Amino acid sequence: MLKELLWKWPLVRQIATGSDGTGPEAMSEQTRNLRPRFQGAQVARSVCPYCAVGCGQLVHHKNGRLISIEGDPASPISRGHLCPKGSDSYELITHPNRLKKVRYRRPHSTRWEDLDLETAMDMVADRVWETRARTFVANKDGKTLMQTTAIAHLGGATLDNEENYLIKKLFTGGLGMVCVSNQARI
Amino acid sequence: MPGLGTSFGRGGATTSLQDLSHADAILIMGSSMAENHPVGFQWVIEARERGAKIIHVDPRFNRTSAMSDIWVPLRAGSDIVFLGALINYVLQNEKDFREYVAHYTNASILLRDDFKDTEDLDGFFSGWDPEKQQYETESWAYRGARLKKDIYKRSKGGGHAQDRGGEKIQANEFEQDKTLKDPRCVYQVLKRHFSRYTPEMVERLCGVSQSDFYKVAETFCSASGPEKTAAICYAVGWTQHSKGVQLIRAAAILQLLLGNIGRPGGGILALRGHASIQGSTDIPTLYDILPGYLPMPYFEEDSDSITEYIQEHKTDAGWWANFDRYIVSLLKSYYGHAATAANEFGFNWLPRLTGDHSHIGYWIEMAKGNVEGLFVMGQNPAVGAPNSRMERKAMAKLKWLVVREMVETETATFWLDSPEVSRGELRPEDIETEVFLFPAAGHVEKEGCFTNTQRLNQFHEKAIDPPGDARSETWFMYHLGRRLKEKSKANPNPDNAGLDALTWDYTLAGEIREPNVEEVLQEINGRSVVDGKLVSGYKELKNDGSTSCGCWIYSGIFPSAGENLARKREPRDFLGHGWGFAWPADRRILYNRASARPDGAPWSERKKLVWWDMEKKKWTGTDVPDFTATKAPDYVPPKAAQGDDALGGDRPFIMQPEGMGRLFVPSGLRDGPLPAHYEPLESPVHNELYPRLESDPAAKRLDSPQNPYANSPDERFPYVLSTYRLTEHHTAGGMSRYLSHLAELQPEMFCEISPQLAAELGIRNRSFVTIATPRGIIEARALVTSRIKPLKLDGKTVHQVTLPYHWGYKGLVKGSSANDLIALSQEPNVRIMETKALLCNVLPGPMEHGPKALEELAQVMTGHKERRQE
Amino acid sequence: MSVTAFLTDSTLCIGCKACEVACKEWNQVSNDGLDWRGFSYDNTAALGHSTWRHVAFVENTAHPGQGGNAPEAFTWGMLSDVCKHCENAGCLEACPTGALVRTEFGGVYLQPDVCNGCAYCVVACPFGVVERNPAEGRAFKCTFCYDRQKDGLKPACATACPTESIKFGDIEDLREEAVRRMNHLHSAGFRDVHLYDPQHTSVGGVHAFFITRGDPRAYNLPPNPEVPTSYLRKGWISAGIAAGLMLAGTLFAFYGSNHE
Amino acid sequence: MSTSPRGEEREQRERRLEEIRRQAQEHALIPFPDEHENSFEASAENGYYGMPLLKRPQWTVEIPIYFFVGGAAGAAALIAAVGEISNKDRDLVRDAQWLAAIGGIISPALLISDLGMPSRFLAMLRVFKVRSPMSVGSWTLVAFSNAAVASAVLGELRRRRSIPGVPVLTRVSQIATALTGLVLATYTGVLIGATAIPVWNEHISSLPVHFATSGLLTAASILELKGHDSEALNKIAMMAATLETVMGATIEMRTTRVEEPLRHGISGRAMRGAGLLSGPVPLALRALGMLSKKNKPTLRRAAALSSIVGSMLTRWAWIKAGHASAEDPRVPLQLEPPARSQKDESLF
Repeated sequence: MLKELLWKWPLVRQIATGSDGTGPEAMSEQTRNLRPRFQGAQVARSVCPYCAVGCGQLVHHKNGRLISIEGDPASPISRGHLCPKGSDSYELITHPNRLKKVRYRRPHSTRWEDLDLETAMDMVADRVWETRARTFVANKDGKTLMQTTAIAHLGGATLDNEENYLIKKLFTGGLGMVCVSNQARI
Repeated sequence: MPGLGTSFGRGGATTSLQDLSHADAILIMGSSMAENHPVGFQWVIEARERGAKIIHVDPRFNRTSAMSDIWVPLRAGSDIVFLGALINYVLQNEKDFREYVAHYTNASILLRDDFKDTEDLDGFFSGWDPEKQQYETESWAYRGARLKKDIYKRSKGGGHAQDRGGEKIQANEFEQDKTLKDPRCVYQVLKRHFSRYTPEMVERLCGVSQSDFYKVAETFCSASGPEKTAAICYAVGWTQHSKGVQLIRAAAILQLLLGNIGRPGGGILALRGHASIQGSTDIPTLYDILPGYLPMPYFEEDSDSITEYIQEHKTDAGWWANFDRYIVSLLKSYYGHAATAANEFGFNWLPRLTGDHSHIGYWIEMAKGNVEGLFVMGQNPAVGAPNSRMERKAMAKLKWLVVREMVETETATFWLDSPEVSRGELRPEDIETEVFLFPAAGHVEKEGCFTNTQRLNQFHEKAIDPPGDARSETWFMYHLGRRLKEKSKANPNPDNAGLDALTWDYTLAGEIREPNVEEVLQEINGRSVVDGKLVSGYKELKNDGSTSCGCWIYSGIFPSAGENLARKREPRDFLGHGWGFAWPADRRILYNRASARPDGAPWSERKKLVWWDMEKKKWTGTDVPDFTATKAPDYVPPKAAQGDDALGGDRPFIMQPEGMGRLFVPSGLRDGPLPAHYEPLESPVHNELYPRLESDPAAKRLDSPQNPYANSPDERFPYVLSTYRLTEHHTAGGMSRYLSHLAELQPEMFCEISPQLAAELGIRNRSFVTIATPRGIIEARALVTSRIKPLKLDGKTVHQVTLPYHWGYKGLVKGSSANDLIALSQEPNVRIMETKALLCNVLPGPMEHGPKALEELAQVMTGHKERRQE
Repeated sequence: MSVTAFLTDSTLCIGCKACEVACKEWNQVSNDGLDWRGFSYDNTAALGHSTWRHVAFVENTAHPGQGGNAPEAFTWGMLSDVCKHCENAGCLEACPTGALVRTEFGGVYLQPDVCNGCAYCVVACPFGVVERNPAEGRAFKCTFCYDRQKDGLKPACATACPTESIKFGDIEDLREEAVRRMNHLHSAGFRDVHLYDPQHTSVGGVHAFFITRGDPRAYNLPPNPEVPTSYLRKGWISAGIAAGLMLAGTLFAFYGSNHE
Repeated sequence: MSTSPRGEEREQRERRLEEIRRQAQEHALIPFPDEHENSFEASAENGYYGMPLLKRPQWTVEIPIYFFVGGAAGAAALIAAVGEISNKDRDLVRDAQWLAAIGGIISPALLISDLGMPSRFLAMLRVFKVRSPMSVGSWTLVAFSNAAVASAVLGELRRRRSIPGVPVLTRVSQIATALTGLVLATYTGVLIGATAIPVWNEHISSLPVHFATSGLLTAASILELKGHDSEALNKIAMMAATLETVMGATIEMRTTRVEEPLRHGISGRAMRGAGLLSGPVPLALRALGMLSKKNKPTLRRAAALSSIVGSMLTRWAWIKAGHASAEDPRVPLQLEPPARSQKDESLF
């Protein structure tokens, strides 16, 4: 018992081993048990969201919390490497300035208000419906037009293909919106 | 990507990043690849370490130049002179890969007698209509090709739809001179066209010495032939010009002449800047195309019947003969059982285009108050779009704005803290716009696929739930659509027939009711309608409504239940087969039939990729053949053959009706069948090559009081302005300026200027400078560096000023947005803006803040601004 | 388990700073201030308590026709600096608490739970690497990703580095690799490359050596770093003399004043 | 959104930027913080943009005070022991003992104050490293403090009651205090000398002597100020001041680049002042005192006071010199000093 207690004092270990205090004898419990913090975490295989190189990422997570994100060595494109932006993906997801609530600005207002998500969705659906109903033109000169130019969409190059598919399908195929655009050109 | 699309058949990079390591020379131009695609650049370094020569042509000596063997600075906007001179060098010195050129390109095809080149018409091609300010392109057709109807009308739309070569003419009908001697053959026309692109012109217009030009020409051209290949990498440094498509065309011509397309270590790699920017044209959120590069129907010509629409866009020969299968399958996946042959599969529920509905196009309408509502998802036009001052002011005319983002971006708060508010141009109390800012999920909080720069689809798995009320776009779109469909059900109206018919049944999961993304991907992949079985590829698609497919080029990505190939992570080989899914059909190097000789044997052992296996009677190799696997090299199509069968066994460019790579583009482009040098819309010099013409006649300046231009040249704005990106930031900063570990690396807006210009203006390193163009005024810190060189153009010194464009008025690090300076303009084919070559002035000292900034700008405009001295 | 090292090769470095970010992300180090320095593209300026990898940028005059990989002209050097993990480490010797230890991989690891912030290691480092965080009082420096190494993983910086400018591996292999690389560069005509591996001084070699384009001094790498313990002998002799003098003086003062 | 440290940082930055902008408005030039004339470039001639290669010593002001207190306490213990053995002046021995004991109590307190919390001092006792002067010093200090307090308490006990063994114990503890005191008064010279700071390691052979002398001078002077006018103390002080004068002169005579901080700037001025106050000034005052019968005590007190201030300043000046030395990358990089004339030349 005493011996164990004494053994916790690195000086005792140092004297007992005749060492100089720079080696294992000076290591703390924490150091001896040190392991990468993603040990025991689950891994999701992901793709870097920045440029279009498409580097593989290994996303370590545990109990619904993100642990770390690093390059996937198996990727034939990136071979486990990431650039500074890709390397900062963990911060991208976890930084304190991320939005977590819907923010709403009334006409003529000088400030934001918080809004409940479902309410906000209802309001947006109302706006779309109202504007479309007023501006939709089904025919012009007896010819099919099926179009509204009063509602526009911008964005897509950082979205998933499936998301873009739904955007085009609903906005153009369903609502007749033609003003649909994103960053992509040539 | 009409530059690549019209030349080769598909609007995507022809090769993959890994394959760059097999190149013997790499020309990087219009891109700072090391900075903007650092991880992709490892393959360039690998090639370099294996002995390849890396050439970087760029106005700035940047981190890519630092890794290159040769760096050549040229004047921003003079790229076609340089590339034209390379083409001229190849042709004059007969450095072209003759066997390749003769068989695989349209060099031998004869042109019509009424085609007139820029050599004949002082810089114009035949067909220019000065009244309409556009080309009538009939005379560009091959001799002997029949024209399809309405060749002229069609040119009002966007260019993404024009990637199918030859929809206007029957390009499979032509006359040929295989000796390439006929003065009307493409080869000879090309030779004549580029003959004025001499090294002397390069010296005078680009500011590149003749010896440096020859160094590049010899290095690059000596790295091609049967034993060698060379690759070209470009990015928005080429595309964001008033002639961006023609720039890429010039590269395509060079690579075709040198025989570098479809071969390992060759090709043209378009380096794209966003995770799924390729995907967002493949499955577009663009106005002029539907998924898989099917054109959006136009009002009037496409108003009535699907039959006519198909007739117009399908070709007799080449892969686009299957056009009908793809559009019908798409309509089936949009409208499901409601789409029947009787109602033309719902074709008339699709809206018709009536003009330019692109970003810039509708934004101008917005500024006029003609747009009521706007959705912005993952884009930040308030600081990321050209003439962002005007962009921001236009948003104040909206009734409602929905922004979906991970952070509070400048776009979401234009009404609160934009420079216009501090300058007194906008008052929050006066702005009616209702703004909804929705928190968006990050990439690890949702699943889905990105298509990377080499057309590779990679699925990213979900790791954790998004925080708070953050949701994916899938969730947002689904639940918005659900609400709208409910509204429609409650108020029946024929206007809503398309919305009612839209299939919108996805399995929802979890507390937040997230739609199942793999079901969407399966819909994209396509199914047989009868039994719902997934199709194994686009060859199974039918034109009778028995199959559905959301994007034909992605078909095969999910060939059977549980087999999501985008999710596969078992690479079998160097090109990465087994890892993700590259469209089309998992081909990693496009047009790879060209990696074999016409007789099917590899050009060389060193450069073999795909070849004809005589015994097994099929194409084989290390890539999936981009060719009908059993079509023999000596196959000669019978007279009446249609579609792919109409192409011979030595025609690698299977999308094209003639099956050849196009040195000359007979249809599909609006500003000429061949690239020609025109000055940028704002230029410090006159166009010496074609003195009658300054800039691309077909490009749109969109001049207006809100979008004024400098003269060319202009004493008030004597310096060339170019913008660029830094490694440490991402585009307009929404994904980097808010992150401490990136913000600290480049914390402030700066401007790179040469020591010479600095001395001229009395600017010290690290001091503040003010930069003005007719559109706006900003401030930056001066980074004085010899990496920026003043250029001597015909005895005149031209200074270039270069600006990163990452900053804005929100985030951990704030600063002026370079995009305040950029003009709205439109390249004629894809309507991209010119950001890489404009004019500006630089004043020592910081900018005035508040309303005084605009006074200062007005003074610069009138030329009365006294230069502040140190 | 072998003794490991970094070989950081500036001829392959694209100055992307992925190493800086990957390090900070993995080790959860805070940012270093948001100040623009204007040292070419470098805004972190030096290694310190919150910067464990630092990419230095050295600019020379650019010449049209010559890229940075042209042997004739050295134009823009980028080099990722890091703790050298010296063979004879000043910080390690100086540390009074045993917070700094030599790991089984040969690196010098600073145990954050042990460090008491005496800051003696700060002045004991001949490379100016270790620094006390003034906000919370303890010293910090590169851990050589000891946690990752224990699991057989590469350090975060070497994992991220896109061009493998940062190589990590067995020290003997890397020393050979460095020599091979130097020979290759020399034969390719690069006369201005240097292998920075101070084995000739009391530091006795390092676990992080560098190939630089241009003089290492431009990157603030000292040509002759000395481990401060090399001065100890002189110091203690002097202390002995001092003590002797004190004793003698005092004795003299007391015993030499008998006449009182 | 929390604003605390990051928000403050940002605000601070904004303020600084505002200031830069304001100045830039006036001069169109940014005075860069700590800008050196050659800091615009990184080169083999200039190093890396003038950035320091070494880190500045980060000790708080408690450390030079500790050097001062520890030195005085160690020397006081020596005086006590020698006084005891020589059996001269009981009161002097007692006060010297207490001086050592009080120093032995204040010293760890000063160190703890630098470290931030008491538990951190305990970490010093985890290991014992002979090659670390800081470790040797910490253990010495612990031994010294215990011995000094013990000897002071035992000494009091001895004075009041006659308990068997106490006199012996007192004497033993006194000797132990004196021996550890010798180390305490000298190791600090080794401590800063055995570092990477050029100006310190350049002087490693003289630093312990310098600090020991200074400690002895301080101890004698404090005891004198307490009212002791023992001739022994005067002698000690005279010898120490003489040595200080010699060392001060030596420093003045050495003109290498490494020693610049000892002769230029704040540290140089402090060093010069410290040298005068602990060398020639007290020496002269004491000499005067020996000649003048009337003012002898006053002059001795004045000399003592000057010595104490000088000794304190000596420690501070050495630390300051270390700062200046660490900031000059030219020494570790072995570069030529910049040509002074370049200062006014334009950048271009």
